Amino acid sequence: MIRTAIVSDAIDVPALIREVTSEATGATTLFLGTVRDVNDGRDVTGIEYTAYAGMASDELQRIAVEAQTQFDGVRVAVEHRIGTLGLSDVSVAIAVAHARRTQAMDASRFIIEELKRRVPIWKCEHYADGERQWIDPTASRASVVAS
Amino acid sequence: MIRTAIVSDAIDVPALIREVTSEATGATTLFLGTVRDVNDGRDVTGIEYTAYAGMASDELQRIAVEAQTQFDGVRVAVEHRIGTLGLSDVSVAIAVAHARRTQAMDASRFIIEELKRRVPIWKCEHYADGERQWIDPTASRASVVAS
Amino acid sequence: MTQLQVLLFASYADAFGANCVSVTVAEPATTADVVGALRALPGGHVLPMSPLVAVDRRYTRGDVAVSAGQEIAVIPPVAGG
Amino acid sequence: MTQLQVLLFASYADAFGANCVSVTVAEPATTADVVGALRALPGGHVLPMSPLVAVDRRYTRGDVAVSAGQEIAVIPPVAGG
Repeated sequence: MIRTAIVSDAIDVPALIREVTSEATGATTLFLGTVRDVNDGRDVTGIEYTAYAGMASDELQRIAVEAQTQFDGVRVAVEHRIGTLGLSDVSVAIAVAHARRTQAMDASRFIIEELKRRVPIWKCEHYADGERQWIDPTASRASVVAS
Repeated sequence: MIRTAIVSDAIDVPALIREVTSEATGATTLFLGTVRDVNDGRDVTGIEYTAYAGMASDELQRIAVEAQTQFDGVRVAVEHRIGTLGLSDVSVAIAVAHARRTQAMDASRFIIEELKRRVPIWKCEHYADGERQWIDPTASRASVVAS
Repeated sequence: MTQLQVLLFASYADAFGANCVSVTVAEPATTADVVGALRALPGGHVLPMSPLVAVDRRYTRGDVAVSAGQEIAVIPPVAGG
Repeated sequence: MTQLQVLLFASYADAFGANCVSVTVAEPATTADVVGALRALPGGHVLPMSPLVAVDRRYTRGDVAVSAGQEIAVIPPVAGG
């Protein structure tokens, strides 16, 4: 089973775990991305996530399908949240279950790495000093936009 | 932070996730071991987990401490359940959080692999045909005990 | 000549001051033509040498043909997760 | 000669019919002496060549000294998780 979604409300993490776990699975893994209070030494107050909604949904689904091809029998539920998130809020949840733990763990890692590489979602960090900036993981330092 | 325990009641998985996640962490991983309905082609009805309680607690704690040494800043909560478990029941839950995802994922894998290698816990599978057997991961086939 | 709509996001949308801009390109047009036309607009200096371009919600590689019926987007470095 | 208590678990406990057995060994005793004495008891045939032995809740390596004040356990292949 595969289910992926871009959502704007809080992610129901226990529901995702239940969704992938079955009597035929022996290992369930969960990966959560959460909003950190400090990034690159700056105090973060929140993160605004924005997406190219239609393509982000498609790309996320393609990644889950690739995971299922690579890790046969894997069960996957992924949600990525967009909108304004506060500290410790869950931005992404990846639940994976498989009969065997190695496949579950490897599939989970594959999904988060591909998601970060390919899914058209962006984050704008808001700082305690009032500035905000779009994060560019490919740059050493993102450009600062006065808020 | 580290907390490890051998428990006899159901594991409160969301509580473990909350326990390790903080405003300073950006990635939380969870590993769950659950009871599968089939093992080695035989229909399983449940698993009885038994432990050398005192040593299992000590060894689990030692593994978590080693994880913290290897993955600086990691936050760990681990519970292993003993007693008789039914299908899909959670036998072990490993929650790990870290500022960075790679450390959280690597620490989680380290803990489950070491746990399976070292913690003195045993499982006796109960089968639909009434037999039961102690599982020996080092043997090609465990010895069968008539029930 | 034809007019194409291009979707913009995040830092690119900020730089161009819009989530969607029109560019005028010669037919038959390619993604490189679209990027070139964007670069000439105010804000176009933020585009890297070879920005990611998606057509119909899939990444393209190299220079590919585009036409008015397609959904064209120029994609800043992604930062999901 | 001294009497030592040895903790047994899982398949070993089943084979010996007890969670704890007494063995009589010459002093000073070692873990190999304990395993040798266990092997002579009914059920002792289930022990592998070099079973894992824990003393005071830590795994031992090779042959180490043991005395009556210590907690001695012979550990079947573990299967947690």
